[in-house]
Amino acid sequence: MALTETAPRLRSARTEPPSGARRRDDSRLCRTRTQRILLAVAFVAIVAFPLSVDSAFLISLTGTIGVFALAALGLNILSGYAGQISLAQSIFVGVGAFAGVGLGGLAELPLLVWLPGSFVAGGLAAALVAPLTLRLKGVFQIVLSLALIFVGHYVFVNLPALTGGNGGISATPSLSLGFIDFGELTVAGMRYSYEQGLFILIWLVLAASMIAVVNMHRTRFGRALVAVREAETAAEIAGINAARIKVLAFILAGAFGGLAGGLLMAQLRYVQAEQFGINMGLELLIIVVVGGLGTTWGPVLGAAVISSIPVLATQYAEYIPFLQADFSQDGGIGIPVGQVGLLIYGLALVLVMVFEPRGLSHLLGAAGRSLVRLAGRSRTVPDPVPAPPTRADDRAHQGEKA
Amino acid sequence: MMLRVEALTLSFGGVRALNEVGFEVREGEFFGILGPNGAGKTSLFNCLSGLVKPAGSVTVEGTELLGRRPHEIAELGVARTFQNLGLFGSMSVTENILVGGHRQISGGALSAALRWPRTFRSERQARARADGLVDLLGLGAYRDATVDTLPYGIRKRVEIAKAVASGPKLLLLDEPVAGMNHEETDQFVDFVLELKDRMGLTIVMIEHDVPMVMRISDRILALDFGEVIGVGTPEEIRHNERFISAYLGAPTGAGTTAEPQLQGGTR
Amino acid sequence: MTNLIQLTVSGLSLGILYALVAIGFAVLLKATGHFNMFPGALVLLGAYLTYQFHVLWSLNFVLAVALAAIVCAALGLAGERLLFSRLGGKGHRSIEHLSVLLVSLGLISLAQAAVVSIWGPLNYLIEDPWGLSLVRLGGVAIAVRDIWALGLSLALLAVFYLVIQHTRVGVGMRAVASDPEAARAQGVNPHVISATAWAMCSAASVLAGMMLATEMGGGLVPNLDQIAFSALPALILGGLSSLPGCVYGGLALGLVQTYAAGYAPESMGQGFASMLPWVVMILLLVVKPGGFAKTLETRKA
Amino acid sequence: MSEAKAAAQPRTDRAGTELLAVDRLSVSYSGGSIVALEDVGLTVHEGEIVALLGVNGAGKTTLLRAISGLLGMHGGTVKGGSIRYAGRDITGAPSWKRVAAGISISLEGRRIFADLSVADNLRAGGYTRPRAQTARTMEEIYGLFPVLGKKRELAAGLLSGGEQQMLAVGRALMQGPRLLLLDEPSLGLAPLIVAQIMQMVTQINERGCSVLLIEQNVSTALPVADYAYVLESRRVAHHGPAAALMADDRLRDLYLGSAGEPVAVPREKVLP
Amino acid sequence: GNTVSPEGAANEGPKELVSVPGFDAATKTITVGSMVPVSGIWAPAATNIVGSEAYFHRATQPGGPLEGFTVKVKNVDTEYNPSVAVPLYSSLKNDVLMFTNVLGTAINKALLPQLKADDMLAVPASSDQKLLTEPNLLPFGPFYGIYHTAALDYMANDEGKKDAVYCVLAEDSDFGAEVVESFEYATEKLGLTTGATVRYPNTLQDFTPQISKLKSAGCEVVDLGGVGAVVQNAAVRAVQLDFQADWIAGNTAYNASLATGAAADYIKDNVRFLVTGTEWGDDSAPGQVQMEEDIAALDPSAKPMANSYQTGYMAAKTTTAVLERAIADGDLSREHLLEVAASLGTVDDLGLAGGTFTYGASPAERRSGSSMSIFTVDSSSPTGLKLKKYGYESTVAAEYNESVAAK
Ligand SMILES: Nc1ncnc2c1ncn2[C@@H]1O[C@H](COP(=O)(O)OP(=O)(O)OP(=O)(O)O)[C@@H](O)[C@H]1O
Ligand SMILES: Nc1ncnc2c1ncn2[C@@H]1O[C@H](COP(=O)(O)OP(=O)(O)OP(=O)(O)O)[C@@H](O)[C@H]1O
Ligand SMILES: [Mg+2]
Ligand SMILES: [Mg+2]
Repeated sequence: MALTETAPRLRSARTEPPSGARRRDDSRLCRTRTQRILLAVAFVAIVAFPLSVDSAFLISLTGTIGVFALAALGLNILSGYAGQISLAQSIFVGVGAFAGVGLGGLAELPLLVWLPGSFVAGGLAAALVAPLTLRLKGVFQIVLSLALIFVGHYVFVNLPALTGGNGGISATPSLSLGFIDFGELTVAGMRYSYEQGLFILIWLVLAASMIAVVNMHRTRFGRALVAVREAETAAEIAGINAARIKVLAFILAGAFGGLAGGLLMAQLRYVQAEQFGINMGLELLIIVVVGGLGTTWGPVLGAAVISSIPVLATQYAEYIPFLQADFSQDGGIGIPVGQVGLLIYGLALVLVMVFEPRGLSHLLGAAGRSLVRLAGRSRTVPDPVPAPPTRADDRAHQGEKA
Repeated sequence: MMLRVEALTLSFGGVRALNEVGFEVREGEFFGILGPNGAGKTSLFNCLSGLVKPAGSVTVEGTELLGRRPHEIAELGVARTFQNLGLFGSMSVTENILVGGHRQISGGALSAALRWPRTFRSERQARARADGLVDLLGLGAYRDATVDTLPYGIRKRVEIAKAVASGPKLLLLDEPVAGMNHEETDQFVDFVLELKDRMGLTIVMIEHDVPMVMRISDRILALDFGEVIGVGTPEEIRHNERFISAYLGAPTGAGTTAEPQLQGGTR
Repeated sequence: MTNLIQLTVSGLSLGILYALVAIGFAVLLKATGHFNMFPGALVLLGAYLTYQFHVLWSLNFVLAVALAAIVCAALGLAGERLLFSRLGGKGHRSIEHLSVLLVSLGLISLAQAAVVSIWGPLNYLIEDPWGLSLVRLGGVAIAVRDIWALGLSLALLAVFYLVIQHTRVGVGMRAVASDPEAARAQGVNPHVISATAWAMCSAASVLAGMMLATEMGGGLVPNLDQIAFSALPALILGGLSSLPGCVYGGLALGLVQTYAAGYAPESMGQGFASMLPWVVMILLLVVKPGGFAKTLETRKA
Repeated sequence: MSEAKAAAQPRTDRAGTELLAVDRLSVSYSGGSIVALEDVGLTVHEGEIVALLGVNGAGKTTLLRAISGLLGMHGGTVKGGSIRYAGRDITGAPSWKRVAAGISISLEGRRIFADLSVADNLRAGGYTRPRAQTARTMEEIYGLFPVLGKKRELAAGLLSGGEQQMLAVGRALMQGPRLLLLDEPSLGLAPLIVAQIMQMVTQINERGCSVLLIEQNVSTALPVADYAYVLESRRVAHHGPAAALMADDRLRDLYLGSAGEPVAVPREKVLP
Repeated sequence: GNTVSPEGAANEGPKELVSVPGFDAATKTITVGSMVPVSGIWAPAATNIVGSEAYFHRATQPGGPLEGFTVKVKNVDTEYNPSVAVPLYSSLKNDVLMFTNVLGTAINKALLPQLKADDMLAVPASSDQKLLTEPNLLPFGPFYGIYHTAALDYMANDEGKKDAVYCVLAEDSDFGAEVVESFEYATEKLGLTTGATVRYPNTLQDFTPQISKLKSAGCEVVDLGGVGAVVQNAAVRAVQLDFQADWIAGNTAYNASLATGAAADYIKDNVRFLVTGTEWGDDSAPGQVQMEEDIAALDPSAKPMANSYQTGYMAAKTTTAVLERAIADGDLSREHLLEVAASLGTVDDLGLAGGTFTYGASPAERRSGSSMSIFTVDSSSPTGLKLKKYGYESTVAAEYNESVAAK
């Protein structure tokens, strides 16, 4: 009786691959040629999209989506990969935004200074608070993150020179890199508006960040993060410095949050402490979860859905039944349009968590794969995303598990 | 001397889990640990791997371990398995083994983000090593399977592969064959002996399967109530009165079969 | 001196409401092992339902509150059966926690939306029986509503304490929280446990919501659920799942906040008083990461 | 031994009335994609100790989950067949009703309540009984496993692996069961304690409790059992009186690992 | 005509208007945007939509300044959240001619950079003094400081409290800061004795500490700079602590439940509300009667409301004044709307918004009137507010108006 036969019907679908064509290399960015082509197409699309759509609304919305995706990308490192729940990502977005105000707005420094400045500021702020969260778990961590929001808000409103206090502050940062200015971009004779140029900047930054995060996730650092999440003691025994890894995850999350804050500031050209409160913190966490915890595309998909719903609902209220576009005190039965965002957040969360806790990313991946299968390709398609946390089929041996 | 433990004492609020424990393990040795439940065997391993803070001294090839954090001890080439498994449930078998090989891979977050060639070369090498281990342990069919979905016996093998992947010089195994049947136990013995030879490992193993321990150990440490009640060759331990009464509950005849005497003990 | 006593009274009456809300969390944490924010929604809905029953349908006040508590318990139980109980077993334990947290936050969103859709965004008064009646002791004036708040809360707590310590339900709750399957294997009926837990949680939350919606409490506003967040330091100060701990935590929180508002100098900056409890909590967590609860050591291997 | 290879239907020439009767039971996991049991039949008579044997993954734990009503917690469902207990059909009954009716379970992998004290673990074990009765049983268990008595206020998660296993068995006894289901109670226990537990099994059996004992370690289970079933890839492959199974050379070869004949491990010469 | 412009432009209809975004020349339909917080704690203020629609209805009726045109108002819900408002603005900006009724200081500030970039004109429903001279904004009515300086003047001179101790209780916000600034100005000008300046976080419900401070400072008149349910919450604690003082509060602090609660007696006796215009059903202000008619014509069941309808009504009237001029000029381009806004002259407030607003020839010359009305709560009045004095003209307020505008 060979060892491999001890679990007879368990994995009937999986057969031992022929020894030549085995094992995929997860550390590669693109595993197939198709993926490489798609990546190239994505970059072209980022540059071509703003010009091909004439709607200021769409540009503004997709810009916002990009910014939120970037902040969520950071949070995903912390919550998705490292398993640390934080509602306070908004604070680091705020830090980045106000750093951007200071560097890009007040000091009028160039893009190459203020945007990295936002990144660094977010990371520094995170480094400052990271040691606090190290020893905490579960509920304590959640509540601590809430505390950070309140303390952060206090700090923001009491630094009026930089933040404008409660009233907020306007800033018009430069989007120029010297040789190109995203604020007044001209490509092949076509002139881009400020918003269109900013869109390109946002999405290029997002794409670069995603690639960096994918690279990290698929190698030693990323594995260590997940290992610490799954079983901290076991990870330490394997030689992983859990404290260091967690602090690093926190700093990265903060830094990407800060980067997003800088871009948000450039987009709105006005920021206010109130914006970076619990609502944004929650929205970001919801984005990460609805998109798919610990997945590459989750933050983007989540942001695309979650950040656009309230705006779209208002925009198209008149076409949606049961919605009250106008408010007057007894305007008949209907849900005030502004409540739709809340309603949909609630519903989206509830639905995703109950039916597909692995998020949209997984749903889309599954749909995509079955499409490809339908198209008649017999070759197995590799998972487009790193394996998300799957169901624990057997929690039997958990007792005192490390 | 690979491992030297001296006057190791560990208490939990007045209760001494380990009391003045001392022993030595020579390089290349297969060292067994036997003792009743609650004798302090797992606690001893916890001391060796830095999970608790005992008094005394533990040195590996002359380097003091006490006071070091678990990951630092791992860096020194000490690897262990857990009695109740320490696997990363949502990761695949290969990834688990790669985590095990953490200390042999270079590169941090930044170099990975920037796709530093050296980092990725090291990654590829680690993957090749992991593949070798997968094959060695007959885990080929489960290479990319999520660990949580595997039967208990397979998981135990992954646990061992993970520990070995770090390329240790000292390997600590905590009840590696519990829950395996006789046949699997035999396979395990074969495998672990071969691994020891090939990698030049020193192995310390806790196990309640007395015949198996007697069969493969060069020397055995017997613990009871946190105290050493005997160290010696299997033959010596087999005839150690304190061990016999503490562990088997009755004086044994020459045979010492796996079958324990059915009359109740007095412990 | 009078001022100090007055502030103390005011801090205690605020604190006991924090304690009630924290207890709602703690009971669920004890019984399910998950941190569930839904009590925040029950605070909100409890107050509005009381308004509906008492003011709009002219029911007796006590009856209205009791009815609100029953409806809220039913809502909580429905949430548990339809949603929360289905979130288990879907992955790593920490993901389960996150699921419950987020779904409950999602439900708070839904509750908020529902309240504004049903009752509108204006401020109302629930026409509580206490109004502005006061008891004056020397220079100190104590609102009758505050006395009732304190008394009712303590009575409720005593009942909870008895239930948890002296009936099997207490052990059952902790067993279910620790390992749901093993608890079933002991014959624990999880439905009985969750029904008890939600009934207790709802009683505490609705009482808190009602007290907040009285005129002395600030009136009926659609963001009453915010108290759920404000009460969290109480939960942490008190050590998560111990009921007396919640009371100490709640009272401490109320006092810290009120004293800070009363005595902190202007130079401490805007919003100092409302931020201070969080700082106190952070400091505590740094010193004692498990809160003031008797901490159970955990074994690593 | 021909009767051992007979059809999966158990014989009826055993002493005592039927307490538990599993009939043509089929179970699957993950919405039917994994079949774990097919047409399994098994009976436990009043006053019997029945051993259930089988290699890793044979389906022993699954059968126990089906009997105790815990399949649902693992995404498993009964696809066919029935389970009768004390004359009543309990196939679809919730677990708490089964426990209340006298079925007590010690789960695979201990599953003690790690953050409850040892005493509270035992109290939870006696959940369905009045307090007065459980107090006595608790003292008996402390007598049986003195180490638990000494650590009654300690959090159960701090016990050693073996001590936890004792607690798990003790907790199952708190119920005062009529039918005791034990899933690998000897896992991680020193030989002495294994012997003690086996002795305890016979003792409570003598007091009238029937036992269904799952064991990997055949040599410990068969000596105390009256009757035994062997599961092999989802089905009952053999069954018969325990003594007869022990005497069967071929079975002994397969499950007792009598000889140390090494089995080839597939391996390539690749070294880490 | 309702609008008096310097040129006295006659109502002769458009000359050769061409279609631009937000204007369809074929159907003569004008689309304007409106951004209000329909949800959240600011939602009660969003009822000003009703007032706005009522005025546009009148303006497009025969004889109205926009006769022959149709005005469509696109209302969107900002949730009082800049991150929501900015994309919504972008979604509207290519479909609307201008914005009427952008509610909330924060939203106006958030939109300002965008408005500038797009040459868009907006009428803010916010009385923040910082918005006064922005070329892309066209405010109406007095700013918050005027309300509070007028109130202090009234208390000192009309109610004879010259020797009382004056204190201010203001929320921790820009709004609160404006109130404190005006309080300091007015008390100095009037030579009043001041006690304490007390702040509170705007989510506060238990005012015991604040009231204690006011009480121990011996305050006799308290200037309350807050919004929402603050009066209720402060009053119950004042009663509890037996703090007898006179309070003055602005329009932002009024809500309908004040007249009915247990603290209603205290509020009725002690609190004066400063609001522009007059009480519901009163004809002191010509605009009030007209507005009530207009609202009833649109929605007979509309509930009487204090303050918010007239805000919407005036926003629409101000918008109409711009449109009327631009139509007369035959140019509805954004640039031209901005030009018109910069030199609008005056707009008559019909007695609803503190007097005629003078826009002058450039944004720097903008001055609102400073005519205030003083109210007390009274449950017998339909809106809960009863008029105590209509059209109080404060010299200090007028001076303050000048001094702020001069800055
Ligand atoms: N929750 C589950 N989901 C899917 N498959 C499962 C689940 N639990 C068990 N299985 C599968 O069902 C089969 C029978 O498993 P079971 O646990 O009953 O075996 P067992 O005989 O108890 O093995 P062991 O001796 O290892 O405990 C195995 O192939 C196992 O992988
Ligand atoms: N953190 C702790 N607090 C209190 N007691 C502890 C703690 N950790 C271990 N112990 C006790 O120390 C003793 C030794 O435990 P240990 O786990 O080392 O035993 P073991 O020899 O491995 O036993 P087994 O064979 O049952 O696994 C046990 O009695 C256990 O209860
Ligand atoms: Mg052990
Ligand atoms: Mg099993």
